[in-house]
Amino acid sequence: MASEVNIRIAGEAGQGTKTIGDILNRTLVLAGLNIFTNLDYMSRVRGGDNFVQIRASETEVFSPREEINILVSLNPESASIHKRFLSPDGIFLPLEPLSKIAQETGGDIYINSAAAGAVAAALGINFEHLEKVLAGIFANKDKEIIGKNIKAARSGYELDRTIKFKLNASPGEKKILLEGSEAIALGAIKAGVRFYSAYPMTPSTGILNNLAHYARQFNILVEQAEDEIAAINMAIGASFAGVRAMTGTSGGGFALMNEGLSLAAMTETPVVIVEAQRPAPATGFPTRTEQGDLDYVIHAGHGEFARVVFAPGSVSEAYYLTQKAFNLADKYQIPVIILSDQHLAESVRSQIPFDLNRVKIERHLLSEEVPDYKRYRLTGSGISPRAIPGAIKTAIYADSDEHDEAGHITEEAATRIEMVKKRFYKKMAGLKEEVLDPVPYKLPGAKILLLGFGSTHETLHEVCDYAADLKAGHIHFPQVWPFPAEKFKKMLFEGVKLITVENNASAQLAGLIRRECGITVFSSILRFDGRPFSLDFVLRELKEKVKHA
Amino acid sequence: MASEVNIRIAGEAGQGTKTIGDILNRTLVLAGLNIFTNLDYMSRVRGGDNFVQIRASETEVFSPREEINILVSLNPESASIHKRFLSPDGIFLPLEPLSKIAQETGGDIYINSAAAGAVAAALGINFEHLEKVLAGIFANKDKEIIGKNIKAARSGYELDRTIKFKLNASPGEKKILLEGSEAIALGAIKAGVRFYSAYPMTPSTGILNNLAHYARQFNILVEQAEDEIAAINMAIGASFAGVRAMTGTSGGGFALMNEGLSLAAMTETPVVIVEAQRPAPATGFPTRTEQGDLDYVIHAGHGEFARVVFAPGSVSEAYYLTQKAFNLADKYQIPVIILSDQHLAESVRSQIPFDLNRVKIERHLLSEEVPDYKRYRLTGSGISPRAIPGAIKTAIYADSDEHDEAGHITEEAATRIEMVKKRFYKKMAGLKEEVLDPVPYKLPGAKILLLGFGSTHETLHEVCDYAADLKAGHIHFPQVWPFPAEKFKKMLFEGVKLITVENNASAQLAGLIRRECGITVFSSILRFDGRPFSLDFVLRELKEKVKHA
Amino acid sequence: MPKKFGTADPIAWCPGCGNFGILNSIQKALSKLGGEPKDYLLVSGIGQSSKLPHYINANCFNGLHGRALPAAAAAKMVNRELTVLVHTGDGDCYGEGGNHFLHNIRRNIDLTVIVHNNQIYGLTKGQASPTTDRGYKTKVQINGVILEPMNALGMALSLGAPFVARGFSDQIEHLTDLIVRGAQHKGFALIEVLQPCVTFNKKNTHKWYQERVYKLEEDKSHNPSDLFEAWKKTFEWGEKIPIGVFFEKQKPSYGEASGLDGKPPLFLDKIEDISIGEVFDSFIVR
Amino acid sequence: MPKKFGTADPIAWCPGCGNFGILNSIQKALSKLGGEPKDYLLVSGIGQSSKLPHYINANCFNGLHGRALPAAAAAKMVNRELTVLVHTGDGDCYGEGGNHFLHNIRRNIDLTVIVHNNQIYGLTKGQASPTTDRGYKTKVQINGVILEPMNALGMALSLGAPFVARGFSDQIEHLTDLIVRGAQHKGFALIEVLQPCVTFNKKNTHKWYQERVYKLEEDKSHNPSDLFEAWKKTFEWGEKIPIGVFFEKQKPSYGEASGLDGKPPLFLDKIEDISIGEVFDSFIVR
Ligand SMILES: Cc1ncc(C[n+]2csc(CCOP(=O)(O)OP(=O)(O)O)c2C)c(N)n1
Ligand SMILES: Cc1ncc(C[n+]2csc(CCOP(=O)(O)OP(=O)(O)O)c2C)c(N)n1
Ligand code: SF4
Ligand code: SF4
Ligand SMILES: [Mg+2]
Ligand SMILES: [Mg+2]
Repeated sequence: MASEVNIRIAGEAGQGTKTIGDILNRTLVLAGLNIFTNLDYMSRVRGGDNFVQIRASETEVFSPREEINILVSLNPESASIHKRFLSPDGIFLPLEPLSKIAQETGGDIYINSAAAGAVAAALGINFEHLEKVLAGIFANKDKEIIGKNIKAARSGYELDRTIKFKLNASPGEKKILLEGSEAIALGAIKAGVRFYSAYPMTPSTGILNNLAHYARQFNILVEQAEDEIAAINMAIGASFAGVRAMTGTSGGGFALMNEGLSLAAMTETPVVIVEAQRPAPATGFPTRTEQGDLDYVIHAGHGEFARVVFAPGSVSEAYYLTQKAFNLADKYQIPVIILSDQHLAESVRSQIPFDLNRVKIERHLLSEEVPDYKRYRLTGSGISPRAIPGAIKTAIYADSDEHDEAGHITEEAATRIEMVKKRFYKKMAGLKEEVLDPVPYKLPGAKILLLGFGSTHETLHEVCDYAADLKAGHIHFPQVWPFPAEKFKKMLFEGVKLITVENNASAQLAGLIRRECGITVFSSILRFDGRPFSLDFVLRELKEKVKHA
Repeated sequence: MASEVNIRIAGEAGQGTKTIGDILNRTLVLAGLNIFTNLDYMSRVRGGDNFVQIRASETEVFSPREEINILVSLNPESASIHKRFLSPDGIFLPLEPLSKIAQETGGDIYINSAAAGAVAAALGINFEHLEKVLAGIFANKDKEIIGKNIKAARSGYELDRTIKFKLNASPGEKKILLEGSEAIALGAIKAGVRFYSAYPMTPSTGILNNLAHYARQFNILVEQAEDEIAAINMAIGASFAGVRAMTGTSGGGFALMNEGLSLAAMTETPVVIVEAQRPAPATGFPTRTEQGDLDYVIHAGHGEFARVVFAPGSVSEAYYLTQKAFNLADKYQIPVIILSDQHLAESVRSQIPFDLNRVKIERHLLSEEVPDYKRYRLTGSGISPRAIPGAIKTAIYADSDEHDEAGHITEEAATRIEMVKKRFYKKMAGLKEEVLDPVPYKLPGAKILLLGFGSTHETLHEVCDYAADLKAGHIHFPQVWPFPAEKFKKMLFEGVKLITVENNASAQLAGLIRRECGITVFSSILRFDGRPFSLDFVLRELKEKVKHA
Repeated sequence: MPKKFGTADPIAWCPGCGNFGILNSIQKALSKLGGEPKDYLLVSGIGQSSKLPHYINANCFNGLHGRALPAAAAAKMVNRELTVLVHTGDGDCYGEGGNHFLHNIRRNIDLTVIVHNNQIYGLTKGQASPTTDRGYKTKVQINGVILEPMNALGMALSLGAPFVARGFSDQIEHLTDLIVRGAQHKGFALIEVLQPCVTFNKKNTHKWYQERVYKLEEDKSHNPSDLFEAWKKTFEWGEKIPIGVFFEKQKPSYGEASGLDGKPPLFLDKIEDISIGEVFDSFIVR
Repeated sequence: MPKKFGTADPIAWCPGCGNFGILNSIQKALSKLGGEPKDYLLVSGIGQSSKLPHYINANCFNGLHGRALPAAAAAKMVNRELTVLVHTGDGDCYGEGGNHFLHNIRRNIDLTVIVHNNQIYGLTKGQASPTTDRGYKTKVQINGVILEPMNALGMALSLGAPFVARGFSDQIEHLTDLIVRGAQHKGFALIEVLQPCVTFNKKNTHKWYQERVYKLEEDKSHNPSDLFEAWKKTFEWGEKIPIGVFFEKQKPSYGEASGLDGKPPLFLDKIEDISIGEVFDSFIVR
C-alpha cells in the first residue's frame, strides 16, 4: 500500500501529548498528507501513561496501526512501555534533547513545539508548514510566546535533519480535521437544537463542551443537569414545550436515563440521545472504547415502543445522522439514539469538507388550530398531530400513564390496544419503510463479508483494501434499529462467509442478525480490552479465521 | 371438563371486593373445592370499577375464564360493565338485597359477608364452612363483630337457597392459598434474606409488605429506600457487607436500577432483584399485567456480564426459584433477576403445601483466612473466593472501575481481558452447565407446542388439557437466561409447530429463541391490553392459528 | 367553580380527600391570575396529587414519578410565555424527586411548585413518605417511622429559595392567595400544602390540621423578609403549625441571570436555515 | 505516615492536590481511633476524591458515581462492627448523589461522611459542581456559574444532621481531629473539607482558602449546640470562611432507633436452617 508513517507521542497526563498531536495533525495535513489520529489515555488528570498516535500517509488512512515508526516519549516510563512497538527502522525521540531545547527557550512548556519540530524533520516536512500551524494554534497568545514556540520547533527540527521517512505529499485540496464529538455537536446545531442538557461523562463530554462553546452564537440553551435523570427529563420537557432537544451520556448515564427513554416513547415526545460507549460494566474504563451497549440501547426502557438507533461509522456520518435523528424524532415523535463510542468521539482523520446542507429540516409540527384537537389522535400512520403548548388555543395533555386520544388517563383494554398499535406497531412499520441502507464495500466477488456497526466502519473499509487476497468485502450498518433485515438479506449471495467485527465480548451484532434475519454468521472477530481495532488486529484475526475455515 | 363455576365480584375500589374474594376463596377450599382467583383493579384508591374473579372447580384449575356464572355487583356501574359476560344460566346478585341485610345487621361493612353468603348458597356450600372462615378472618376483631358478620352471611345465604351450581367437593386434603408475592417473600425468608430495600411500586409492593410483616420474626431488615437507585445500591452494600440481600420493583423502578445491576456484576456482589412487570412504557397501567420486559431484563445494564433471569410459572415455582436465586447469586457472585408480573404476583390458586426444605442454602463464602487473599483472584471457574469485610484480617477492595485481582483500579489491557473472561465468559459457561430444564407437558404425540415463560405457564398447561383435539403440548421456561438452548432443542421433534404465547406485543420469547437457537417459531399468540390470558382467549387464538396453518 | 379552567375528565380521588380543596384553590387562582388555558402549563409526576392537572383545562405534562421538576424547568426555559405550575406529592417531590427539588431551588427558575403534602404515599396505598410523622405505623413501617420527618421548607431556605410558603387544603381562600402570590413571584415559589389523606393517613386528619394551623399573616411578630426567623418557623410542628408565607425575597431568576428573559422564547426561533459554514470553516486546516 | 493504614497502590492525583492533605488526615485519624484495617470500611463513589480508599489499607467499596451513601448505609446496617467512612466529592455527594445525601441525613446512620469539596468536577476535567462559586467560568459554564452555590451544611442542619463540620485539607491536625470526632459521634457525621483542585479550580486555591479560613473553636461566640446560630454560620462564605464543628448534638442513631444496635450484627446470623413451617401453616385453609 501507500507509504505511511506511524507516530506515537507518549507521556503523562498533563504533559501535553495532545497538544503535540494537534500541532502535528495540522502540520501534516497542511503539508498535503493524510492523517488518522487516535487517543489512548487514562482516567486521571496528571501522571500515568497516555499517548496520541498519528498515522500519516500519502493516501487516505482510516484506522490505527500497531507498529510505530516514530516514538516521542515525554517520560522514561512511557519509553519502556512503548518501545517494543517500534519498527526495526523506527526512531525513538527521548525527552532529554527536547527538554534541553525547551529550557533554553524559556521552560518546559516549549517541549511540545520542539517535539513537533523533531518529528516534522524526520518526515521531511517543510518547516514553514509547522511555523504556520504554530502561529495559528497560539494566535490568542502574545507575539513573544508564538515566537518562542516557533524557535523551539526550529531547534527541534534542527536536532537531526536526516529525513528518515520521506512521504510524498499532494497539497492543494482543503481538508478538515474534526472528531466525532464535534461532528455530532455541529450536526445538532445545524439541525436546530435549542436545548441540550447533560451531566458530564466521558466520552460524551466533548459534545457538551462543544455545544457550550457555540451556545451563544447559535442561541442554544446548554444546561448541566444535576444528574442524568434530570438531563433526559429536561430534554423531554423542553421538547414538549416546543424546541429540538438532545441529551448525551455514556453507558452508566444512559442506564439512569432508561426510565426517561420510556417516558419519551409514552408521551410521544421527540428526543435525541447520544450514547457514547466506553468499556463497562459500571465505571469500567472511563476513557477507553467499546461497543458493548448495542443490545442494551435497542432494548433499554421498560415496555415496548418504537425507537431508532443510529450507529455512525465515521465523523461525516455522525454529522449527517445527527441531523436525521432530529428529523425522525420529530416525524415519529419518538426517542432516537445515536450510538457512538470513545474511538469515534475522539479520533480525527483528515477529509474533504462535508456537504453542509444535505439534510433538510422537517419538523412535522401542527402549524395552525384544528377543530377538536387531540394530542394522541388515532391515525393510520400512528402519528398524531403534534402542537406546542401555548401555540394553539386548545389545552394539550401529555401523559405517562396509558391514555386516551385526548391524553387523559384510561384503564380501558380497547384503548390500550389501539395505543400500543399506534406507538409500537404502526410507528415501527413506518420506520422500517425508511430504514437506512446498509453500506456495502467491495461486495462483488467477495468471499468474506466483514459486518460492523459504528466506529469499526472505516477500519473495515481499509481492511478490505489490505485483504484483497482474501477477497474481503464489508457491510456497515449505520442504522441498527429497526434493523434493515430485508435490505441486508438482499445484499447477500451464495457462498459468502459472514464475519462480524465488534468491539465487544459477546458478538452482539451477530446475535441481532440471527434474531432479525434468521442468519447465523460464520464467525466474529471481537476485541474487548478497551482499545480500538487496529488495521493489523483485524487482518491478523481474519487470516486466522480463514485458515481454520 | 370438570364441573366449575366462575364468580366475579365487581365494585368500586374501597367497597371490599377483595375481602369478599378472600372469604369465598377460603370457604370454597374449605368445602373441598379448587379455586383460581385473580384480581382486576384500577390505579385508584376509591371508586372506579374493579373485580375479583374466582373460578371454583371440582378439579384443579389454573387460569381465568371469560364467561361468568355468578356476578356480584356492588354498584350499578359495574353491573352494566360486567353483565354482558354472564352465561345464559348465570346469576346476577345486585347490591340492593345485600345492602339491606347489611343495614339490618349494623351497616354497609357487612355487605361483604352477606355477599359471600349469597354466593355460597348458590353453590350449595355448607354454611358451616363459611362460618368457620369468617370466624378465622375476623379473629382479631371482637366477638360482636364476628357474630354480626356471621349473621349477615347467614342472611345472604338465606336470600335464595336454590342451588344453581352444584359442585361436588372432595374435602380432606389440606390446601394452601398463596399469591406470587407471598411465595417470593417466603422463599426469600427461607433463603435467609437479611436485608430487603425497596421503593413501593405496584405490583411488587406485596413483597415489601410481606417481608415487613415477617421482619421481626425472622430478623430481617426491611428498609424503604428514598428511590430505586438507593434500593439497589443499598442491597449491594448490604450484600457486600455480608448478608443475603434483595430488592424488588416493577419496570419503571427497574429502569432506575440498571446502573446498579451493572455495579453488582462489576464488583461481583450477589444480589437478587425481583422485577414484577406491569404494562408500560412509562407509568402505563400501574395495576395490570404484562410480560413486556423479557428482552429488557436480559440486556439491562451497560456492559457485558453474567446474570441469571428466572421466570417462575407458578406460585410454588416462585417459592423454589427465589431460594435458588440466592444460591446462584452467591455461588457466581452475580445479580439474579426474578421476573414476575401482576398476574403471578396477585393471583391465588388452591394447592397442596410445598416441600418447604427442598432447596438447601449454599453460601459459598470463604470461612477462614487464606494466605495472600485477593478479592478478584483469577480462577478456572471465574469465581473468586469471597470474604466478608471484617471477617478476615485482610482488607477487601471492591471496585466499580476495571480492577486487578486485588481490586485496585487498573488500565491494563491484559488484565481487562482476563477480567471480562472471568466475569462474563467463565461465569456464563458455568451457569449454562446448570441451567434449569424447560418444563414439558404432553410432549409425546404433540402437533403443536405452546411455548411460554413466567405467569402463562399454568394457563398453557390447562390449555393443553382443553385442546387435546389439537394435540397441543407445552414447554415452559422457568429460566430464560442463560437460555436453555441445547436442552430445548433436544426436546423438539420433526413436524411439531411452535407457538409462543406471550403477554406482550412483540413476541419477545420468539425473538429470543430465534437468536439463541436459530429456530423461527411458527406463530405467536400475543395479548397486550393489560389483562392476563384466559383459558378461552388462548384456545380461541390457537384454533385460529391452526385454521390458517 | 370557574368554568374556564374546569375540565370534563372524571376525578379519581377518594371522597373527602384534601386534594379537592387544592383543585378548588388552583382553579380559583388561575381565574384570578387571568389569561387562557393555553397560557398555563401544569406539570406533575405520579401520585394522587399528580393527577390534578387532568382535572383542569390547561396544558398538562404528567410525567414520571419524581420527575416533574426537571420537565417543568426545561419547559419554562424554552417557552417562558407559559406560566408553569408543578403539582407534586410529598413522595414525588421529596422522595423520588429529592435531587431535582434540591437543584431546582438553586436554579431558581420561575415555577410555582405546589407540594400536596399528605404525609403519606397515597396512590401506592399507605407507605410512609419523607414527611410522615415519627412513630406513625404503616404496613411497611410496622414499628412506626423512625426517620426524621423532612423539613422541606427549612431545606429550601438553606438552598436560597426566594418564596417559601405553606397552605392548608381546607383553607381555600388562603391557599388561593398563596398560589396567586407564588405564581406572581418571579422565581422558584414553593408552596407546601397540608392535604389530609382520609384513607391512609389516620393521624394527620382534617381535624388534626384544623386544630393546629395558624396564619403567619396574623402573627404580628412574623416578618417574611427575615430569613433566619423564617427558618426557625419551619421547625414549628406539633401543637401549632404555621401556614402562610414563611419567606419572600426577590432575587434574579434563572431567566434573568441567564439572559433568556431578554430574548424571544427559544421555541419561536426559526431553525430552518441555520448557516454553519463559518464554523466548519474554522475546522479547515490552513 | 502510620504504616498500618498505608497501602501500596500508587496515587493518581495531581501533585499539589488538596486530596493529599485529606489522605494524610484520614490515615492519622484511623491510627488515633485505633483498631485494625479490617475494622474499617471506606466507601466511595466516583471522582478524584473517591479514589482515596484505594490508598488506605482498610476495606474498600468503591461504587458508582453518586451512590456511595446508600451502599455505605446498608453496609453499616448489617455489619455494625465496621466503622464506616464515606469519601465523596462535591459532585458525587451533592450533585449526582443529592437524594441520598438528603435522606441519609434523615436516617441518621452511624457514618462519617467526608466530602472533598474542591468546588469543581475534577475527574471529568473541570465542569462546575453544585458548590462552584457564582461567576466562575468553565468550558461548560462559559458565561460563568449562575446557580446559587449549594449550602450543604445549612441543608444538613435543616434535615436534622447531628454532627456538621468543615475542615481544610491544608490543616491536617485540625482535620484529623474533626475526623476522629466525627467517627466517634454516633450518627451521621458530615465533614465537608475545603480541598484545592490545583488543576481545574483556579479561583479557590490553597492560598485563597488559607487567607480566609478561621477556626470556630477559636471563635468565643460560637456554641456548637446552638442550632440556629450554627445555621447562620453556614452562610458565611467570602472574606471569612469558618472551619471546625458547626453543630453537634447527640440524638438516637438509626441503629438505636431501629433496635439493630441491641442485637448481634445481622451478618452473623445463621441462616442455614430457617424454620418456615409455622408461617406456611398460616396459609393452610382450615
Ligand atoms: C419509578 C417509580 N417508582 C415508584 C412508583 C410508584 N408510585 C407511584 S405514586 C407513588 C408515591 C406517591 O406518593 P406521593 O408523591 O406522596 O403522592 P400521593 O399519592 O400521596 O398524592 C409511588 C411510590 C412509580 N410510579 N414510579
Ligand atoms: C452515572 C455517571 N455519571 C457521570 C460520571 C462521570 N463522572 C465521574 S466523576 C464525576 C464528577 C466528579 O466530581 P466530584 O464528585 O466533585 O469529584 P472530584 O473529581 O472533583 O473529586 C463525573 C461527572 C460517572 N462516572 N457516572
Ligand atoms: S388515597 Fe388519600 S390522597 Fe389518595 S385520593 Fe384517597 S384520600 Fe386522597
Ligand atoms: S484534577 Fe484537581 S482534584 Fe483531581 S487530582 Fe488534580 S488537583 Fe486533585
Ligand atoms: Mg403523598
Ligand atoms: Mg469535586
